[in-house]
Amino acid sequence: MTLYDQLPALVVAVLLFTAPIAYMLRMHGFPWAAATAAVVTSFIVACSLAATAIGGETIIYEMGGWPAPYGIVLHIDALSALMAMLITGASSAALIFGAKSLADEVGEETAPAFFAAWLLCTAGLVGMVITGDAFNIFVFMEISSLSTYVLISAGPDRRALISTYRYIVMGTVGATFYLIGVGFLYMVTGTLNTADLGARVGQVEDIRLVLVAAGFVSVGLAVKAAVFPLHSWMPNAYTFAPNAVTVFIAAASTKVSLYVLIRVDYAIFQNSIANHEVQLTLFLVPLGVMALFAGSLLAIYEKNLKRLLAYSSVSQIGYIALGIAMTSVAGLTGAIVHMFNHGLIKGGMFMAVACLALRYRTVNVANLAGAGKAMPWTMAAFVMGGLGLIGVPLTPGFISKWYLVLAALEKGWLGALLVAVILISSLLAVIYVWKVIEVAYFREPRANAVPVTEEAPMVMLIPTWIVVLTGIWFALDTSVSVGLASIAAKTLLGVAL
Amino acid sequence: MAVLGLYNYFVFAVLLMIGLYCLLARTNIIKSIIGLSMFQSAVFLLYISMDKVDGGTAPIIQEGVENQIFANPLPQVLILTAIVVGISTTALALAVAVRIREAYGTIEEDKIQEMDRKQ
Amino acid sequence: MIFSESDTIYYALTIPLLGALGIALAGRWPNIRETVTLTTAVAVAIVVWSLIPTLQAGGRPELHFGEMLPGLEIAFKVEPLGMLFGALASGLWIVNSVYSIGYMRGNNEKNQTRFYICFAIAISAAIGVAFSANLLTLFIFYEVLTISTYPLVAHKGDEATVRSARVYMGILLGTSIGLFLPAMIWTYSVAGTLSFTPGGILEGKIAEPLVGILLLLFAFGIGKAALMPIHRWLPAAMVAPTPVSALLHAVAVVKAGVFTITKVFVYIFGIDFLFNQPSHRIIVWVACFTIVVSSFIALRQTNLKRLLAYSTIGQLSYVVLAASILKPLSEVGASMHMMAHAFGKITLFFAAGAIYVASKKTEITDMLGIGRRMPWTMAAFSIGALSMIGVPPTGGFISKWYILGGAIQDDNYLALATLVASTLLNAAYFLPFIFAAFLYKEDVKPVNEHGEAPWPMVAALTFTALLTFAFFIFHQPIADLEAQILVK
Amino acid sequence: MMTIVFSLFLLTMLVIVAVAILRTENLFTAVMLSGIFSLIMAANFFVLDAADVALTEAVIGAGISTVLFLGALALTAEYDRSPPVGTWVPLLTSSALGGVIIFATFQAPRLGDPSAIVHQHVAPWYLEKTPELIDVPNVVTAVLASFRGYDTLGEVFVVFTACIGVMALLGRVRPRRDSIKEGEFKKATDNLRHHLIPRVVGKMLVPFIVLFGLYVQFHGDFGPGGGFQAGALVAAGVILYSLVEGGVRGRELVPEWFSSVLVALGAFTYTSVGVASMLMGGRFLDYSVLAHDPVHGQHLGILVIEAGVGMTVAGVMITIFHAFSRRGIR
Amino acid sequence: MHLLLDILSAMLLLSGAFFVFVGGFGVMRMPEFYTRMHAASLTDTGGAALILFGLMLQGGFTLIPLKLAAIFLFLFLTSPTASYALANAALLSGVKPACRNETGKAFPGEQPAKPKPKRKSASKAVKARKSAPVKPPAGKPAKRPAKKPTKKTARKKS
Repeated sequence: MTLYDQLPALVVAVLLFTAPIAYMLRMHGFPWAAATAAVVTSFIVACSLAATAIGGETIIYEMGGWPAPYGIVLHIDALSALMAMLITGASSAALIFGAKSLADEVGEETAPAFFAAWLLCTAGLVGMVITGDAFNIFVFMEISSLSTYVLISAGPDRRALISTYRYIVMGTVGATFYLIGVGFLYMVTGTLNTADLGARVGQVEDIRLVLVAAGFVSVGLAVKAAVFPLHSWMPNAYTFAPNAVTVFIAAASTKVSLYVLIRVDYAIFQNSIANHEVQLTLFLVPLGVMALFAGSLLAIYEKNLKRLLAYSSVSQIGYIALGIAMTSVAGLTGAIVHMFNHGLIKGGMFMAVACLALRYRTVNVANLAGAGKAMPWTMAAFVMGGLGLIGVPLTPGFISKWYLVLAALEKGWLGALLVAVILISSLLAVIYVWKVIEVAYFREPRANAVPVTEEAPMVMLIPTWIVVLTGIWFALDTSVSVGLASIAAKTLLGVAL
Repeated sequence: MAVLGLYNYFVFAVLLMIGLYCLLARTNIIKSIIGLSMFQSAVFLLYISMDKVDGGTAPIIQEGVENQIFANPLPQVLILTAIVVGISTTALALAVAVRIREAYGTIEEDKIQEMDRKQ
Repeated sequence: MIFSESDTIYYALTIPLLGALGIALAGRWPNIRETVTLTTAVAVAIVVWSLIPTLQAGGRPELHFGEMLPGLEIAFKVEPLGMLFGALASGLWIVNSVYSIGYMRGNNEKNQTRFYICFAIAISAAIGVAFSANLLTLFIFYEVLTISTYPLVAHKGDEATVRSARVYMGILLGTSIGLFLPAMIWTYSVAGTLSFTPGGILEGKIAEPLVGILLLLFAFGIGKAALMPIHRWLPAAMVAPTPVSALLHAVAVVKAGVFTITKVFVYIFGIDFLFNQPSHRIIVWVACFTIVVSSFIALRQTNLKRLLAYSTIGQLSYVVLAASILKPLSEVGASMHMMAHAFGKITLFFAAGAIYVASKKTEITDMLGIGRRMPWTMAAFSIGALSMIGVPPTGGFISKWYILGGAIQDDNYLALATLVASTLLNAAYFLPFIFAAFLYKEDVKPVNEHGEAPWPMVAALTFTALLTFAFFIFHQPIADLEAQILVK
Repeated sequence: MMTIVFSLFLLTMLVIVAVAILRTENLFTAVMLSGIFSLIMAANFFVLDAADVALTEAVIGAGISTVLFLGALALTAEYDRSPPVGTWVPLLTSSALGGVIIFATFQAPRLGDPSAIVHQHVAPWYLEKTPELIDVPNVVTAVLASFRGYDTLGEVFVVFTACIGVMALLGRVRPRRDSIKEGEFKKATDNLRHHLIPRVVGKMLVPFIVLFGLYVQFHGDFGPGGGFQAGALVAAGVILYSLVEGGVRGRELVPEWFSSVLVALGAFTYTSVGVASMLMGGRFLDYSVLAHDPVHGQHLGILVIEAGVGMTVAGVMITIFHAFSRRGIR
Repeated sequence: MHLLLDILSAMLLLSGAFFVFVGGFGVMRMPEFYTRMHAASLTDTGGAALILFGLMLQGGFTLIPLKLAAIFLFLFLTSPTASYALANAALLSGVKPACRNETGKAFPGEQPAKPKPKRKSASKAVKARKSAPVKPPAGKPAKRPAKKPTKKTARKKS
């Protein structure tokens, strides 16, 4: 068993191994260093996994040496490799970026607990992405949610606590719904391995249980992924969490639930329930469309910059839901690639917001006037991100919009409507991005506002611009992101590579 | 007579209903947390009522005993994990409730919402 | 020249960006900044113009930049239409920079560095649009052009400019993402490729009624061509300083719009395929409607720059009309009119700018007798106006001649009628102002006793006026170059 | 037939208690009822032949969670709650949910019928292979520790996160409280005079509870038991001691730093067993490579990770209890 | 021999069950707190002990009777403590036993059992508690450290 074969287990093991260490050794600055080291190693491992997965082959790693349906098996294909890369990348970027801004938001006393929770959140998300066992997804979902609650409650403002509480209630209800769904699936098939479930669920004759299981799983995951009507926990959670935490959870955490939705819908329910596409479309398209419009409209009238970006995340998740609902290769590729690209765009934008918050001590759009002159580099990064949201070429947003519209066009007249919806909502994105740009560049700072003169510190600016430049790189050379996404879409839909 | 066999699942459904109702209808945070833990423990009932086999006993294989029917061990393992998940979530929720009480002075969600709106 | 064709395209694109960088670095020393702008402008012009001989010999230089999406790459290929637009943009950039140095200094505007940087980026984007080999690369540079011109339009930064810049941005971004992008993706999903091929890629791949819809999507999607319902951004952009309006109207932005429409007609639909599709008539109707209505609105305008804006909308629809007649003569006429209108309109804008700098007047009604004070400017202005109307010694005549020839070939009487009517309307809104400027006595005292505008502005003015004459005389080589489009 | 009678009785009791919890307005009663709820649930599990789960539910559900609730209640000191908010929407949603489930379960296999799919596919393999591969009488512990060891690893880290969360939230105690002055100490302990009998009986019981916990820990392979239950039992013992003797004395018995180290050490042991099996050439958490003979390796592996789990759970429960109780001294 | 054991354990089990039944019935019938608690403690001690002994006889000479004996010992210790603790808390928190003098007669007639307070709805209860000044009951330390959350101390009587 060379090291190379052990990689799938290593990507999670490294994080889980360092978490207790980061908690125990409490010297000054050690928890942060241990956390960053572990997350960066995990990122490197994830990239090498992606390298193998881009060849189109799926890695099966039997945990504890037990064969598939009996033991737990890690199942890494192109989709999981791409998501693992996104999660660990976003986590390391946020950690490196957050060194300074976390230092003053999270006191010295709670630092060990905080960074151990950070490691566990990353481990939970990556664990969910690579595992091939339905119940194991639930366990790692719990790890990531519990640690996310801890991370959010570390926010300085007292409203962070009440938003954490609401997130705990909705998150646990969502996870329990997922558990009920898995329970019903287990009841009709007798196994928990996703591949095995997919094979056996086809021969089930009493279809009622499978339908209800599909309903529960989808609703549960929709709550965790903040799909529109069930998103009420997300804006407050993003707004009152510490800035570096918002960068990480905005880029990665909601996408993982959408990943699980894709995995469950396409690997298990697709080949069992007869016209599952129709159900999926009926379930996701209305939700997606509502998310698109409601998210953008709420963002337009929002005063707080972080909540504005959170609402824009709600509408971007609507795009992904639409992509999933189209059940075609192009649609699924668009959804997967948008998960990756949106992670990049939002990560960069929230980093810029964190730089602004560090200097201006507030994230209210009104008193960020004149930020364009005071902090040119930060605002430039924010504008690049904003253009990405709109879907202007040379930004990652363009690529995902390209695939979504391409997929919609294949659907005939309903598709034409979808195209109109997608484009109108990206025009709404123009409005709320331009609202911020006008305030920042063309309005003089208010007299009583605290005069901000110097740029954000170099240690925060460089990671921000690294993320923005990677975004532009993935806009120009899409061989990695679109390559992995199309292989994933083809394997999920059973189309030849 | 057949319906009696499904009684477990009906109780599971009723407990879910009560748990969810308690969660949604009550504004007190501690009461909602109790509702949440009830909601979770209902699911345990669903899994464990799957593992019963007529005439079976707990899956402990003694040497001497031959052709003994055993209950299904898998749901039990899953529920062992789920119970501990339940208690961890409750513990965390209670800790947050205590902090909310100290920060806001009350644990009624509607009063907290008013305070937030005024702020 | 010393380096191969594909390198030339590469340098043509990167020199303006290097120039922009140079300007950014030299921000604090105005003189050095100005010299950097001029040298870059000249360098780009030389590089771009060096491609003309290869084009005339029939060569098509190419540059492949790399695969952005599977099956689609960022690639450049210079063909006659692109060559014309590229040469026009780089050439007029020199004149415009000379003019804007005078204007900026004369008007002592603030944050000029930002102005020159965005200007350089806009030119690089224009050249990118000119040389792109497929619709995707063109779309990328089209968007970069929109975004880089936004700071120029919102230059003053006060409430009014920001609001009209918002209109400018809203319409351009809205139409490009709302209509142009779906049209492009629809073409890609139907044709499988987006590269410009002579004879078009949609031959037989799209059914009858859909062609019309796709055509409309393209026509209104390319907001920069300012067809009637989507023209509001042009008058709104009048708040910008005059060199920017000159850039917008004569050098880059509108030219890019009309250029893209012509390229889409010729290289995506293909002239013959589109000709025998009955639904292509819609575009002719839209173009004629725009020409007539914009000329009527121009009649009532009192602000000089708004008048020129509406006349530009009309002239642009000339090019669209010429392209949509789908006859060889009218295609050549379309490209010729792009050139003629560029020279004419830039002169008019320079004159308007000079009058503003010298006398701070913007309304025509109080510009009576200004000819006496500013003879050179008003002379150039009248030459430009004549070129707009299409009087023989100026370039305008040549292009209208070709368009009329095309219309007669296709005996498209609607086009003929609009051309004649609009020529009369042009005369109606230009000539009275010219007579008033020269013959009437001055009734509104200017704020200060002023003579001519600063010398760099007057030099640029007269140079472009002479260009309209030169175009009239040496139009033949350009006509031959453009004729290459039609040979299959 | 007998099980159906028992479960009918117990389940109806369960529903009655649940409704009582819902309707009572005094939080203290609600907490007590939720303790009874867990106890009945544990009895129900036992009737359904899930001995391990019954033990866990009893200890954690009835024991630890009630104590945590009371601790939180003492801190929030809220005895009553405000009148219920509009009851139509919640009623509608929950009854819809219940209706869907009842609609679906009509096709579910009857309670205890051996022909259900659940008993055909994966379960017989476990029952058949455990004596041969792992040779441990209690199949549940075998599946928990070895066949699905990765799940339990996740589980340990869920508990670890809960501990971290509570420490992050309640860890920061305002300094002036911690330095217990002499007077304060006396006041904190003297009030036990009124409760002499429970104090004496409690102190007498603590050693037996801890002993029983250790028995469950090491007896986990043979009878119902294992890491989780053992950890919880030991923690219950320590909590009883600090309840009876007062928080200060309790923290002297098991100091703060010790329980945190215990937590981290347990999780660390578990992961290092997994990494060790990787270093020894097997897969992650593959115990058969740990010793010369695979079955011995499995025994060793299960023993160590059960110890790890026990340590973590005990440490977590004690830390959380101390966090709550230390927070109380105003 | 075997039959004798069976009869004996059956008798024990029956009597144990009878005790439990009487206890349960007593809890229903008794009018106020202390008497009701007395009936409940009856089931704890008597009933449980008898049933356990009955089962022990069934067990024969294996390990089971030993385990049952351990359970009995545990119950024998804890249930009286529980009843004591319950009574102590009730007394401390001011629940007055209904009958003051020794003669049985006084019980029903002379001082009727305090009418069970009509269940005021929660909001009035909350208002009542807020308005009534919270005075520490005499003889008890004013501020009881809240950390000992056993059954008796947590109940605060307004």
